[in-house]
Parts: sequence; C-alpha cells; structure tokens
Amino acid sequence: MTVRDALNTALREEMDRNDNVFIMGEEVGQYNGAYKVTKGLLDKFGEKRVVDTPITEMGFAGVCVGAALAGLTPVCEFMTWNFAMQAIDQIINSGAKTYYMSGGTQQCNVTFRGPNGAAAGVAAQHSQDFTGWYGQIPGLKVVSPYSSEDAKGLLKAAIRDPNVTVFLENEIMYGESFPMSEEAMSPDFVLPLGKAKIEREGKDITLVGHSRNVETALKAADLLKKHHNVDAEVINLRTVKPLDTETIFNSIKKTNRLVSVEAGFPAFGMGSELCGVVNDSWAWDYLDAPIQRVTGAEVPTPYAIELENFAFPTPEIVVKAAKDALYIEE
Amino acid sequence: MTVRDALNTALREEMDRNDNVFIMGEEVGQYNGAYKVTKGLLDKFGEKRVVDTPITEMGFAGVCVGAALAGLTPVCEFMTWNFAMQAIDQIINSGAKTYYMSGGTQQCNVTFRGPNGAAAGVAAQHSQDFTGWYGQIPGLKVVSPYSSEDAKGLLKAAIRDPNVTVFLENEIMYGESFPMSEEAMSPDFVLPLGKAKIEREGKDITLVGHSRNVETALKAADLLKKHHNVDAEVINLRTVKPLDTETIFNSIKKTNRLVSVEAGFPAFGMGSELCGVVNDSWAWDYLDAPIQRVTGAEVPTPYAIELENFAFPTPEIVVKAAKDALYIEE
Amino acid sequence: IADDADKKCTITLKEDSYTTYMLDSPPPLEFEMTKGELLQMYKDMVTVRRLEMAADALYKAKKIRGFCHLSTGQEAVAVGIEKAIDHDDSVITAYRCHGFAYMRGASVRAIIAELLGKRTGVSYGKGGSMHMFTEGFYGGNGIVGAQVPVGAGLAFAHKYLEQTGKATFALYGDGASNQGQIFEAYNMAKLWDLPCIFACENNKYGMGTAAARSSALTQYYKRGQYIPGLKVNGMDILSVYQGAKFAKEWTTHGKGPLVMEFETYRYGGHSMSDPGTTYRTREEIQYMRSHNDPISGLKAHILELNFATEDELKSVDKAARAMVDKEVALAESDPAPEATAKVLFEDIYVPGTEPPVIRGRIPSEDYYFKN
Amino acid sequence: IADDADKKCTITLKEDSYTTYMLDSPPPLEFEMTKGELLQMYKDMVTVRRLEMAADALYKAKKIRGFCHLSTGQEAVAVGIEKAIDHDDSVITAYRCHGFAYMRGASVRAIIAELLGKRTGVSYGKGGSMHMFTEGFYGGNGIVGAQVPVGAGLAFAHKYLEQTGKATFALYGDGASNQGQIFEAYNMAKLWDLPCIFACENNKYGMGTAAARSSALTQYYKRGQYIPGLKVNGMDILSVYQGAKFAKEWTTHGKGPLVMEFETYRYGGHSMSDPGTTYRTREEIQYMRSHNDPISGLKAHILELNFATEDELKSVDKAARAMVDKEVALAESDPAPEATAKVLFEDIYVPGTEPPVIRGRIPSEDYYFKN
Ligand SMILES: Cc1ncc(C[n+]2csc(CCOP(=O)(O)OP(=O)(O)O)c2C)c(N)n1
Ligand SMILES: Cc1ncc(C[n+]2csc(CCOP(=O)(O)OP(=O)(O)O)c2C)c(N)n1
Ligand SMILES: [Mg+2]
Ligand SMILES: [Mg+2]
Repeated sequence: MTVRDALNTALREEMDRNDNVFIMGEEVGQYNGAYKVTKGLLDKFGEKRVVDTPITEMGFAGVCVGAALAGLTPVCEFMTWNFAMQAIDQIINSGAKTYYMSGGTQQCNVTFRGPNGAAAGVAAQHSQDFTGWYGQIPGLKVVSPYSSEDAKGLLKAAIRDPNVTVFLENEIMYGESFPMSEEAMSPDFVLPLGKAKIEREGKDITLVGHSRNVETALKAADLLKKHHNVDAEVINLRTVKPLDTETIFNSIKKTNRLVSVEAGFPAFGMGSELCGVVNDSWAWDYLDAPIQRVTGAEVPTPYAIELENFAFPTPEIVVKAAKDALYIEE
Repeated sequence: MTVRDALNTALREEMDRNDNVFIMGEEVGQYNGAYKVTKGLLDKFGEKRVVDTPITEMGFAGVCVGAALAGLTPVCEFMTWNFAMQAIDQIINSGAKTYYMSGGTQQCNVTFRGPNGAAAGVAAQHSQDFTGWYGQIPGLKVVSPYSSEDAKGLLKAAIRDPNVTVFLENEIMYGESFPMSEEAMSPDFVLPLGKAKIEREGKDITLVGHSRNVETALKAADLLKKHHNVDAEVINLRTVKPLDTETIFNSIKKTNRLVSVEAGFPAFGMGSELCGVVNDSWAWDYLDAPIQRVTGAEVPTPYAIELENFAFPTPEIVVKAAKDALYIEE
Repeated sequence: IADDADKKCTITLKEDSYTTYMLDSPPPLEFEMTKGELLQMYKDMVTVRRLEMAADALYKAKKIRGFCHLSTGQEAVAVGIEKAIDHDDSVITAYRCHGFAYMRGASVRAIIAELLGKRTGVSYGKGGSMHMFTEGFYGGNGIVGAQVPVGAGLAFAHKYLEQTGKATFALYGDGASNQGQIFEAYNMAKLWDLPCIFACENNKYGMGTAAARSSALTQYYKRGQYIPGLKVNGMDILSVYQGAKFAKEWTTHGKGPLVMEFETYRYGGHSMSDPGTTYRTREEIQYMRSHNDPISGLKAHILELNFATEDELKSVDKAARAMVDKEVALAESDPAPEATAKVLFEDIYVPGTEPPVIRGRIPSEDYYFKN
Repeated sequence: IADDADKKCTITLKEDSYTTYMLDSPPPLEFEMTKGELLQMYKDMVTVRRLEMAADALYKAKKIRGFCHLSTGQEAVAVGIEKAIDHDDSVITAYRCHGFAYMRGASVRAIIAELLGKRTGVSYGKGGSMHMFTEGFYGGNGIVGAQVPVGAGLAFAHKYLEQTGKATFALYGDGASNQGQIFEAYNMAKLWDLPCIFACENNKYGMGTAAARSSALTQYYKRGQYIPGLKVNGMDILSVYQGAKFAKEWTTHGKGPLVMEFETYRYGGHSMSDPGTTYRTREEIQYMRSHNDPISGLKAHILELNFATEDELKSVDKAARAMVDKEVALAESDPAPEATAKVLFEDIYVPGTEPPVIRGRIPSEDYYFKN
C-alpha cells in the first residue's frame, strides 16, 4: 500500500467512525486533493464533510480551530506546509495555546496535515521543513510518518488525540509502497503518539530520523553493513513532539554512537534538539563520539538539480557522518 | 541611556543619514510608539517617513518588503513579534528567500524589529520568543541586543546591512539604563553583526545568552563569585544568526564548561543549537561536563505570577545549572 | 426586580438607530418589552460598569498585571446582545472581554479572580484579562482579528451539527476590521451560508488610531460588501437588543451571515497603560459621557416609563456595587495557584494524553506525568 | 516589422470591452495605433505562446522539474500591459510568470535556461519556473497572494521617491483574490493613495476550483469596494492595452489605486501536472480556443486593416518559432551551475556581508567565505 493510500484509508476510517470528523482544505473535494490524498472522499462523504475552501489559509485554519472549539474534529489539509506559514498564528495562538489559557476548560481537537519539506525541483518557497518550528510549541503534538503503517496508524491517532496535532507528511513519500501487516489493515489500528519505532536493529551505531529521512538512514545502514560491516540501528521517530527520548537513549546505551538525519535547515533543527536532549540525560555518558548531525544545507532550496542535490542528505552523506562517529578512516 | 532611547537614537541617526530609511508600523507615529521607541520621530521626519499603519501585519510587512525591493530601506516595527506570526510568510518567503531565488539579482534591505519574548503578566499569546524560528532561516540575519550600546550599535548595523534583518528587542529591557561610551554616542557608532561580546571575563565557566538573558547570566555570575568563588565568563551573543561560534568555542577552551541561558521554549531553542554547534566542533573536546541548558519552561506562558515565575530563568536557576556543570554539591 | 416584572411597554426607537446595507428594511423600531427586562438590562449594565471600575482600581493598586482593557462606555453592546440571544448561541470576541464573560455566565468573582491571577479565576489564573472562556463564550482572544475566522468556525459547527436555531456573534473592533482574515471569513461565511454575525464594535479608535486613519471605508457595516449590513446605535441598549435579535433571526433562518456595526465609545484609554487623551480631546470624551452614556440613556427611558423611580434605580446601583464589592473581596481572598510544577504543567494537554515528561527550566525541574 | 510601421489606424473596441465600477467613464473605445505597434503586439504574443509551448515540450521531455505553470491563452494580458507602460514602471505577479518575464526584458534563452536549471537562467538556475526577476519585474512569486502587498510596497516606493510618472501593476488570480492580504493591500493603497493597479487575471479557475466556488463575489473588479474598478476583456489585446494605459494614467495622476479584472482563460492545466480536464469540459476549452483566442483575434484585426497578409503573419509566426527554437537550443547547450559549494552558497547574503561560514549537510561540507 502506498503512503498516499494509507493516509486516505486513515481519513476514510476515521470519518466512518466519527460523524464529527470532517476534512477541509484547498482542492480536497472535487479535485480529489492536490496530491490525491483525499481521493474519493467527497464521493463517499459528500460536501458537508469534505469541504473545498478558497485560498485563504489563515481563514480556514481559523475556521477549523473554531469548529474544534465547538466540539467537532476537523482535519485541516494544507496543500503544503509552506502555505501554512500564513496560518501559523491560528495554529499556535488560537489552537495550541487555548487549552492552557482557558485553564483546561476549552478543548480543541484539530489535526493540521499536509506535505512538509522539499519535493523535487520546487525551489525555495515550496521546500521548507517546519519540524523545528512546530516541535517547539507546547500544546502541540507533532507527528511525522515514514511508512504506510505509520501514515495510517499515526494519522488515526492524531485525529483521535484531543489536542492540536500537526501532522507532517512528505510529498515524495506519497507514491512509495510499503507492506501492511494484517493488523494495520484493521480499522482499529492506531499507533501510539510519542513512541518511536526501531526500524532496524543494530549494535554499532544509531541512526535516527523521521519521515523520509528514515529511508535515507535505512539505505545508509545497508551501505554501512555492506562496505564496513557496521550494524547500524535505525530509529524512526514517528513523533517529533513529544520525542521518544527513552528509545533513543536506550539505543545510545547499546551503540554508543548517534547520527541524526534530517532534511531541514541545520540551525535549531532536529539534530540540535537531539544534541540538547541527549546532553541533558544519562545517555550522554554512553557516547563514545560526538553526535553527528546530518542536515539539509543552510541554504534556501535551489532549483537546479546540481545544487539541490547538495542541499539534502543522501545515504552516502549519512555513511560519511557515521564513519566519523565510528572513527573509521578511508 | 535607556535601551529605549538608544533604539530611538539609532533610528533618528539612520534616518538623518539616509533619506531612504523610513519607519512603518502600528502606532509608530502619532502615538509615538506603543512602547515609545519611535517617540518624536514623526515630529522630526514627518508623515512620509514615519508611517502609521492599519492593524494588518501581513500586509504592511509585505509593503515593507516591496519598498525594499524597489530600493528603499524600511524599518518595519511589529508592536510585538507575536503579531508578526501573521506576517512571517512575508518576512521569510517574500523577504529572506528572494535574494537567493533571484540568483543574487534582487536585493532586499529591510529591518523588522520589535519586542520579542515575554513581558510581565501578558500570558500565552503575547509572550513567545521567536529566536529559534528566525534563527533557522538562511537569508536572514537575526540580531538581539542586550544593553543600550548594543541596541544602538546593532540597530544601526541592521539598518545598514543590505540583507533582511530580524531585530529582536525585549520590552522589559526598554526602560533599563546603561552607561554609553563616548564612542557609542557618535552617529558613526556601529557594531559588527555576527560578533559576540564578552561582558565579563572569567576562567571557571562560561555563561552564554542574548537579550535579557545576559542580565540573568551576569547576576548569576555575581552569585557564583560571591557564594562559590567561581569566576564565570559571560558572553552576550548580540547576534543569533550568524552565531559567533569562535568566541563561544574559545571561551569553552578556557573554562571547559558552558551554560546556555534563554527564555524561550526549550525544544529547538538556543540551548539545543549551542549543543549542536559545540558538538560539531573542536570545542567539544574541551568540555569537562555536559553543556547545561537553562531555558524557559515548556509551557504556554501562564498569567498568574506564581506560575509565571516558574516559567522563565532566574539567576538562581542559572547558578544551579552552573553548579551542576562544575560538579559543586550543596 | 419588582413583581410586576411582566408589565409590558412599547419601545419606539429613534429613526436614526439603524442604517442598513442591502437589507430590505431595518429591524422594526417599535416593539414590546417588559419592565423586568428593562430593569434587568439596567442592572446588568451597571454591574458590568462596576466590574470594570473594580478592575480599574485593582490595576491601579498593582494587583492586576500585564494588559487590562476595559469596556467602560461600551456596556450596551455586551449586555444588549446577550439579552437578544440564548445561552446556547455562541459569542467570541477580542481581549476587551470582561463584560461578555460576565454576560455569558461567568461570575464577577471568577472574572476578578482571573484578573488577580487567582486559582478561582474563570481560567484558573492561567489566562488573565484577555483570555476568559465560559460555556458558549469562546474568549477573550489576544490577537487582533484572529477570533473572527474562529467565530466563523463556531458557526460552521452549528450548521454542521444542524443546530438550526443557533447563531454565532463574532465581535471585533474598528481597528481589527482591516485584518485580512476578516475578509477571508466573510467570504467563506457567505459561500457556505454560515449562521454568523460579524459584529464590529466601532469605538472610534484602535489604540491611538482614529478609524479614518486605519480604514479606507469607515462604514463598517458595509464592509462585507456582498453581505448585508446593519449599523446600530451601540450607545442605546434598546437598539442593540432589537438589532441583535433581528440579526439572530436573520442568520438562523438560512439568510447567511450579516455584518453589524455597533457605534460605540470607550471612555478610558485603550488599556490601563494608555491615558487615552493624547489622540483625542477630553471634550470629546466628556461629550460622549454626558450625551450618549448607555446607562443614563436606559435610566431616562425607565424613568419616563415610570417603571422605577430615581431612588429605586439608585438602589439597583447600590446593590450592584455591593455585589461587585463583595465578589471582589472574595476574589481577593481567594488563593493564588499553588506554585508547583503540577499546577504549572497541567492544562497543556488533555489529561490522559500528556507526554511522559515536560521540560522545566533545567532538567531537575522536569515534570513527569503518571499516565 | 515593415517600413510603414508608423502608419496609423483607428481602433474601435467593442462596446462590451469594459465594465466600470465607480468610474465616471470607461477608457475611450476609439483610439489610434500604428501598424508597427499592432505587428509588434502580434509578434510578442506569438513569441510568448511559442515560449510556453517550448516549456511544455521540455517539461514533457522531463528536462524541466517541479512546478511549471503556463500562460497559454492568457498572452494578451502580459503583452498588452507591457505595451501600455514604460520600462520603469513596476510589474509583479505570481508563479505564472514566463510571459511577464519575457515582456519585461528577459530573453527567451534566459527564461528557458532558468526552467532547465542552467547557470545562464534569468535567476542563475536558482529560482526555476516560479521565480524569475528582471529589471522592473519583481517576480515570479510562489505564494498565492503574497505578491500583492509587495506590489503595493513597490508603489509605495515610487511615491516615496517622488517618481510621479511610475505605476505598479500587481497581478494575481481569481483564486488569489480571496486572500486576506489583498484586502489589506487595498486598504493601505487607498489610505495612502498609492499609484498601484491591482490587476486580477480572472482565468475562471484557481487550480481546479471554479471562480464561483471560491469567491462570494466573482466581479473581481468590484472587490476593492471603495476603490474604482475596471473590467477588461482580457482575450482582446487591444482592450487590454487601452485599459492598462487608462489605468496607468489614472493612478499616476494622483487618483490612487485602481482594481482591474482581466477576463481571460488558460488553455492548459493549472500546472504541467494537471490535465486540466477534470473540473471543466473539453468543449469549454475548445470554445474559448476557437472563439476567443487573443492571437487569432489580433490577427483578424490586422488582416482586416490590411496591415499584413495571411502569409506575412505566417512568416512572423515562423520567425518567432525559429527564434524560440534557437534560444531553446542555446539554453539547452548552456552549462548547468557548477555543483560546488561556492555556487550553492552564494546569493544567500549580499557579497561582503556573508557570515564567515555556512553549514553544509555535515560539518566537512561547511563553506567558508573570505570577507
Ligand atoms: C495582530 C495584532 N496586532 C496588534 C496587536 C496590538 N493591539 C492590541 S489591541 C489593538 C487595537 C485594536 O483596536 P480595535 O480593533 O478597534 O479594538 P478596541 O481596542 O478599540 O476594542 C492593537 C493594535 C494585537 N494584539 N494583535
Ligand atoms: C498561499 C498558497 N496557498 C496555496 C498555494 C497552491 N496554489 C498554487 S497556485 C494555486 C491556484 C491559484 O489560482 P489563481 O489565483 O486563480 O491563479 P491561476 O493559477 O489561475 O493563474 C494554488 C492553490 C500556494 N502556492 N500558496
Ligand atoms: Mg476600536
Ligand atoms: Mg485563476
């Protein structure tokens, strides 16, 4: 099943399960979604529950927050998270902070979702990764799936979670296929928020990332095994906020080395945050080398492929970083 | 001279120096500024150059970007940076990225400024610290003054710098007075962007922060000296992007211990970023203890003072962290 | 309230109480009300004013922190709207929210306690002046304009849930009216026929900016352009009441949204830190106070109708004052939130769904939830 | 272009070329143009169409990446406006920008090279299809609606610098027209009397959403409400030219902003990845192509005026095609940007003001500037 279909199934199942779940966004209905994630939902659920909006991100994000305050369970699609920059005040100030500001009297169950980070060749304005921004905000849960099982189980969890959830997908992953366990095919399949998944066990080094970076890390793990006989453990974070530090720390305890893989800008990013939390913890003592941060380059995403290729992590770059952490010389 | 007056002087001098510098924002003119930073400027420079706007952050931030593209040098005041969340797309997508997207053909010299972080008792929607968000973005320079000299020298530098600058002030600091050197009183006084300042020399531990956190760190340094005979070095970052890592690393080399002090949310914040950059560098080897991150608590800012007091760093908390880094037990 | 509270009278509003835009006709100028209703309105307005005066005094005594925006002068809007709607209608406004919070059901004690940052506050001391919520009242919102699309979302929910009799009043100021997201909300509300009243409280200034300096079109009731509009004399509570009733009727009968403008005036500064006299003359304020005061206006009406004597109304005033004083005293003696990590970190996430740990300022302050 | 290029003719536009809003009168329907002007317009439209066709082919050959939005069908707007304004006026638009970039002075080679991600591209290969800039042309902007306040800012600068003859055209789509920031820009432009033309290219759809599904009021020329408006037949380049001339005249003579609507149509999908036939019928597209095509329309005019023969125009077509083909070939053979850190990291900051180091994906890729 593709990630796209997994997301679609999650939406369909949650809309079946709860009449108060609806989806709103640009082109989600008649057009079946700019990236076809909502395909078929209008036909099945009708205009009441699949709502095409004008191009007014701030406005419809606010409408979704309002609907959630009144007890509905909106799923608000941003065509990409870049456009949600126009709506970020609604997400954070009207959404994430309200439960606290009301002293816990006013809940707001809304899920904001859409593709995050760079697609191929779409240049600077369409390529930003917002992991760090949203990951910073108390009141939000921030979820970011890698595989189809992730996509389905986490989106369903996000919709059911009574808090404001930011769900960061990846356009390039939409078309990728993953096997689905029988369990995952069930409409009752829900993954816990805040729990990472060890995608590959290993003893020599830990590679950690979320979303498409997990794929990069897994490929790097293959290369490390093949060329250096290194057994890398690969952790799929699944949730960015709250971070499953326990899984990360335990892995460090085992491997004594950590490489973080992310496609966002390096400053104030996932790698920095992982340095921060490890640094705060008992796991720091288990590190035999500094954490290696593999990041996007510090540059607005360039259009030309020759430059774009430099801007995002590859398995080879992760291998390089891992070798540094392992003190392997050429 | 108060920080407020220093900012006011900087604006006045730069407007005197360059006819293309103008200031735009809510209440900057007739009202003399919500926090009086622009006091007297309308009288001196007239309505053409001191422009009161409607409450339309996204719109007037866009207008300032456009004016900058056309060759003017706007200073865009946000009444607080919280309200700039509505304008962040204009700051980043229209502002920071344009020089790159145009292949260096289209410059954009605009300075966005206003108070950042928490004031006293203004609760969750009015208290956010945006250091990490803006610090992440290539194409931006992010500046944050502590003292009056900083305020004057850095604001003038930001206005003259031909890139998009984000200038993060602090409301509580506006009223604080600092001595000004004779040099700093001159209209030619400009501080370099990207250079930190050692506010206090010390050999035992390094405390680093920006804006009001420098004050907290300096007070902590006094306490450390008094109660523990510890000589703390205090670094005032002055610029968040680019970070003056050299000054930080050299200090670590000397003291072998680092405490970061910030008032923002802990995740993806300054402390994490400092862990990240130190981790990447030769300075890591000089650390005799994990970096200590003193941060704001991970909570939307509460209103009640009893709770608010828990939400932001104090000198005492910094002392605690420093003692941990120094392995001093009670 | 007297026992002949049901006694009816005919109200005849002044011709200039309303101005319409794309409406066939204004609300009827003649309608019936009871003595009880009038006296209740009077009492409510007096109470709200007393509440604001108490806040003013407490702020000056430095017992209230941060921003504090009072609605003195604008009482007819909050009180008049509430009288026209039902408890299960929805109201949302900006930070100038004390009167609305009270009218929607919060007690004076809970409101004042919130201002004082007490645990008994309507938001448990976590929200303060700008962030008050109660059933059917969705804040108390600090970001100018942001509450308007949120209000449209409340209306969306009413429609979605087929709660056909329910209307939403989304209030905002003359300054806020220029925020782009208000136009986004207008557009969606019209496209989707949402039962939403966009209600502009035009008090002539947004902070220090006079309406004409912020708005190219100051006829706020027309700014929905393709949405009908109704301008109401917001200093006359009877006009407000009748206008709001008309609006609710309109929008809950499938006619879609309506834009209202309540012309009103704030006597004080924008917030407690603004003297409010640098951008307008003292004469202007004095004139509004003495010629247009909503409380004096209703009082004159009641006297004219012989529904109460001057003395009887004075005793209403006194009772309201006594009530507010008592509630203030209670609020003042109420406890502050416990200065504990437990209290600090609760209400970030819904109980049962918290992360295992939340970070404090330093790791030793980390707080662990037991889920 | 022939030697009797100065030969004049009288153009008489159709009665329905314009619809006005709050304007005393539409642009004069009768005016003079020269043969040279008409032929140049023809040539420009044909060139823009060829340019877009070349982009279409290159995209299908997978030589262009990412998003690519073509303006086929809408050529009259970019060409007509440019003919009506001067080089030092300002133009800004959204991502559907190739035609504007060309008309503002970028070469076909530089535009195609940009699409191909070549170093010779108008943005040195860094911007791609959506981000083209050239003197007096401020992009090529990818965020729907964001260019409109920026456009107002360009106008602000013209006014500030007392460049009294200069106008700014800020273009946006029917879909974009609902963005709140456009209303914010309207308001400021009116308050400050900015020489700004807000020009809506209404091509009937925003992606797959028909205008009436996105906009409660589809008379886009009226949406400035308090700003006069002019609707123009955007499929007739002579109407566009005359309308844009009128608009520039208006706004540079202290009359403030003007909202224009160019009624037009895009023949292709929204972008190359949209077939463009799921939300509208093939018949609709076919009808527009055969009845309203701006190139055929001008051609008929020219033939009617006996300014050229069918064959002469065919040779203009051929020449345009040959020119585009040649430029495409050049662009194709142009070098890609060097895959070096130096090239990657330049243009983030203005030379001389760079930070000492910029971080790569791993520390060993860090790039050091020598300042
Ligand atoms: C987005 C945003 N910008 C600016 C502010 C600061 N601010 C608070 S109230 C206010 C004036 C609002 O005026 P108006 O809408 O007329 O309401 P009033 O205060 O008159 O009730 C401003 C500028 C804010 N809170 N939010
Ligand atoms: C803020 C924002 N939201 C969404 C998008 C995605 N998007 C790109 S073009 C477009 C449709 C715009 O339609 P219109 O304004 O009519 O212009 P046209 O494409 O017809 O020229 C959308 C939704 C975007 N780029 N920016
Ligand atoms: Mg007002
Ligand atoms: Mg369109």
